[in-house]
Amino acid sequence: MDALLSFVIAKYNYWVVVLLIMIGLYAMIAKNNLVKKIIGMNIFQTAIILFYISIGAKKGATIPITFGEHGPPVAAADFINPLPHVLMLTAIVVSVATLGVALALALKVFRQYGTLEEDDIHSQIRKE
Amino acid sequence: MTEHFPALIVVGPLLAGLLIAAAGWFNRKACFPMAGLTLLWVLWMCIGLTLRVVTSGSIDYHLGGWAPPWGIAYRVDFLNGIVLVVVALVAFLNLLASWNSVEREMADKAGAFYSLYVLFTTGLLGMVVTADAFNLYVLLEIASLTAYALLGMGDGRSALSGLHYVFMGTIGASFYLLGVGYIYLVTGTLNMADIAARLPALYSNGTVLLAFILCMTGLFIKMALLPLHMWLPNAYANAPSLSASLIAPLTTKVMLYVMIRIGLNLFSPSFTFEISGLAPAMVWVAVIAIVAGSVMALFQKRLKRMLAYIVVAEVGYMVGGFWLGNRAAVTGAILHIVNDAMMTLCVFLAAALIVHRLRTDNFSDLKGLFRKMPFTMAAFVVGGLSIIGVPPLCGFFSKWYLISGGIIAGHYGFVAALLLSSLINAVLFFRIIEIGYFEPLPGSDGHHHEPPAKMDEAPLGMLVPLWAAAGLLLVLGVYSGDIATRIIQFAIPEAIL
Amino acid sequence: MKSIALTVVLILGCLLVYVAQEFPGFGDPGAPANVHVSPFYIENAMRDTAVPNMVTAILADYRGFDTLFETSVIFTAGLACFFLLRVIRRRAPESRLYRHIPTDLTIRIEKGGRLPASSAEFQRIDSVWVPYDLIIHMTGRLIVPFIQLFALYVIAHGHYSPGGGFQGGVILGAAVILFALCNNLRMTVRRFSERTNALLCSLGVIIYAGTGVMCMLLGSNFLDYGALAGLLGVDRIMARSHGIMMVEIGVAIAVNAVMVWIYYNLSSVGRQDEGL
Amino acid sequence: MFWQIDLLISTLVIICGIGALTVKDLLGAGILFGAYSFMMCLLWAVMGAVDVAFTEASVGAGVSTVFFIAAVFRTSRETKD
Repeated sequence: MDALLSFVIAKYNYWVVVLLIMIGLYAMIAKNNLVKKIIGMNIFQTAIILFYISIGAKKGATIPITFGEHGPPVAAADFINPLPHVLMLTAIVVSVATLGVALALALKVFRQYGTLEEDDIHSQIRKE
Repeated sequence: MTEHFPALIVVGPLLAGLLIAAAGWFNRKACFPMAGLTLLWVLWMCIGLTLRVVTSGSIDYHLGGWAPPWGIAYRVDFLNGIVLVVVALVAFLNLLASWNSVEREMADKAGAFYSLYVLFTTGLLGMVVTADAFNLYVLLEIASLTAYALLGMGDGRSALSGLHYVFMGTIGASFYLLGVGYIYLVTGTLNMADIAARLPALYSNGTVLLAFILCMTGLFIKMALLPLHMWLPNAYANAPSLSASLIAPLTTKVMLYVMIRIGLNLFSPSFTFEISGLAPAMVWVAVIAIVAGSVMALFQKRLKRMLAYIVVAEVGYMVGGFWLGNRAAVTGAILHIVNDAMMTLCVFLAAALIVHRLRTDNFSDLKGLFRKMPFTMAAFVVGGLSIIGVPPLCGFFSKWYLISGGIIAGHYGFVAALLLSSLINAVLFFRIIEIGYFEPLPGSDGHHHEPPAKMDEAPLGMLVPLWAAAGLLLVLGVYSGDIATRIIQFAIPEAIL
Repeated sequence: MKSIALTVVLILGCLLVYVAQEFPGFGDPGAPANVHVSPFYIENAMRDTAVPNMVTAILADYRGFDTLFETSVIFTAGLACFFLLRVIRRRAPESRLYRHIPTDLTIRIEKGGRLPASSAEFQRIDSVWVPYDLIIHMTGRLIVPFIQLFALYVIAHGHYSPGGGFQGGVILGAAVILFALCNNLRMTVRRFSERTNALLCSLGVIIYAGTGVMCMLLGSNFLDYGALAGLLGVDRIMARSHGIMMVEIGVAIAVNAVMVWIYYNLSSVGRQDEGL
Repeated sequence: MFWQIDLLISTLVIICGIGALTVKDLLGAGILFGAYSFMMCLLWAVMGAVDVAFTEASVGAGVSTVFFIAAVFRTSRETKD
């Protein structure tokens, strides 16, 4: 039993990532309302960002900011890996940009069809 | 200045896109010439780069002056040299044709349209040239965001199909990002050459296989391989016709180039074709994509939807050709990227001109089009024949390489699918030619005869690029022999025999 | 449809969980990611660029090209919202609401009729949102300058503390959006018009790319700030630090203008007369 | 002390995520989505990614929620699923 427990505890952050990916992907595919799909899309993207950050995490290391010129010599093991943080600044900005464009398109769909429910829109399209 | 070309190809159009967006607020007339000059300059740089690659081998460029594993590096070699030229050429030709329809449909947002147009080209050119896995994701996002905006701008259903394209595109890009994250987890680096050096020791690791599957799935969603193609027909059919004729030829082809780059250079050919064990399954998926794409194109009532399904079938050609794994098939796949981009441009541009003049593209309204728009229909026939694969035009030669690759690999299902799809293409195009040839039937009451429709052709500004594209199909057909021998032959690593 | 989605997601989840067993443990220093490339950054960031915050050093210098395209992604999003939503040809608004200030009466004027904007007694109010509220209005006016001051601090201290161009730019944009929330959108558009907004977007990214092109003109590769040493009259390391600063300012201008521009178009669905 | 906070905030993140997707009123979904972003920002701050946490706080919890509320305000609040 403790083998399983230690197994789960050793990588718990990755289970959170997998759970959030499943939630986000399910919402994007199965939700009927377009705004809910956009929320699912954003959850899916932040889950991948969490995955990258948990790659860079180091036990017993401090935040990736040194102490300036006169500080103690810099050792690689003392600081958290800064590279995933840089990559994820880009991913957050990309997720906001995609959110903005998706909401703009959702407003255009609402202006065109008067509703954001997927099934109502398809019934209107079939009537045309 | 020439040694800065790899960076200038991407930074030049980026700066131009920004200046065009700003110029849009002062005088709208200046936007089109600025965009035209930028793309012409980019085309000239791409040709210069490809010639330099052919003469003196591949070129490396370190961004920010840092060596590859630490900084971002750009690399132009045989594989992406030819794709660069095609992307720049298609973007330039399509831009020439876009002036009239932009002036009519979205005159007051012309600055934004041309800026998005040039930024889309920047994203694609950057994706083709980059040698850094994460930089490719960022450029993929620029190309996707501009594509969402350009495709979502039409009237009617385009907003909804644009939104579906946003969801599928984000899932695809995020899968690719997750795949790169897995690679980074086990190798610790992002530069493609560095990854390729460190991966062989880890092939037994399950994470590497899952990274490969995730990257490939993300790219299959972005290139609309059959089971994941739902978004493409609606997105391209309902879009403004000039946006569709820009995005249809380019997005799927650059995604295929990225698949080949990852399959050959990131993961070695031995991993892609033997260790991963996906190759046979992928060829059968491609066979289904070819057959189903072509058959679905038969049932379409609108011209642009039919062409969109033909694009889905063409993606099946190239995926099948690549995953067969022998030299002839991979050469065919790469040559087909070049040829299919030009063919799709020619056919979509002709459809754009038809929609520009008739404002509709239902088959029933295309009657008597040969008399009304002879030049457009002539170019459409040339594009159609090339897609079917008639010898002097370029479509035949790449299909020939694919079929010979299929025969060498002994995969007769793939060869049969290619032949069946060519047959169905023939049926599709001759049906339209037949509709276009006969005069509109006299009205239901049967006795009033309107005079044979006088010729009201699309404006000259749209016809010249269309005829240039049709002419290029012939030029590519004639030179496809030495394109394959002098350029593509060096692009494929020796491991593939 | 829901059951297909559920099965697909569960299959993917089991696949991810199954493969996660072979991951290096969460947070152990020996993982390949912490051993191969990042030690170079940790040890050399301070020595190469004199910037204590390693993330900013990598963001703007080692991988500065990524950030250039990240900024142009944000610019593209702003341009896309404008392109998709903006309605430039003025259709006559259906009806307008006016409030007569002395008697607190509200009158509705149908089809296109309008009162002079400068009339002292009548004040146009949004037909959509909450009426005039003193508390929100006053606190908004008090807070906005301090938010902007904090945003400038965040941009300037990107080298030493967490922060930098993106965070500062978003906070600047948030200050303008707060002002738009407290008052109505028309007042905000009058103060911070859409044209200057769009031009600031382009200007921000042009500053970034222009710095890179300047390094190219001075002989070294694109975005190699060391080449600016001659121009700025400092040694190569401080030139890199100043180069990062110039780039962060460009990013802040671009991100601030984009956030406000997207808010203008989203909250009023392109007509920019009655927002949230 | 380190991983208990992590586990607690992770469960809060998942609860806010599922809540944002299941609540019927879209305005509530927008607010819960803002809470989800803020919890994610806390999680990253605990894990040492301070720059990313700052960006997520200002971009994710701040501006994204404003865009959401503006979009929901311009469309309809009630949903069927």
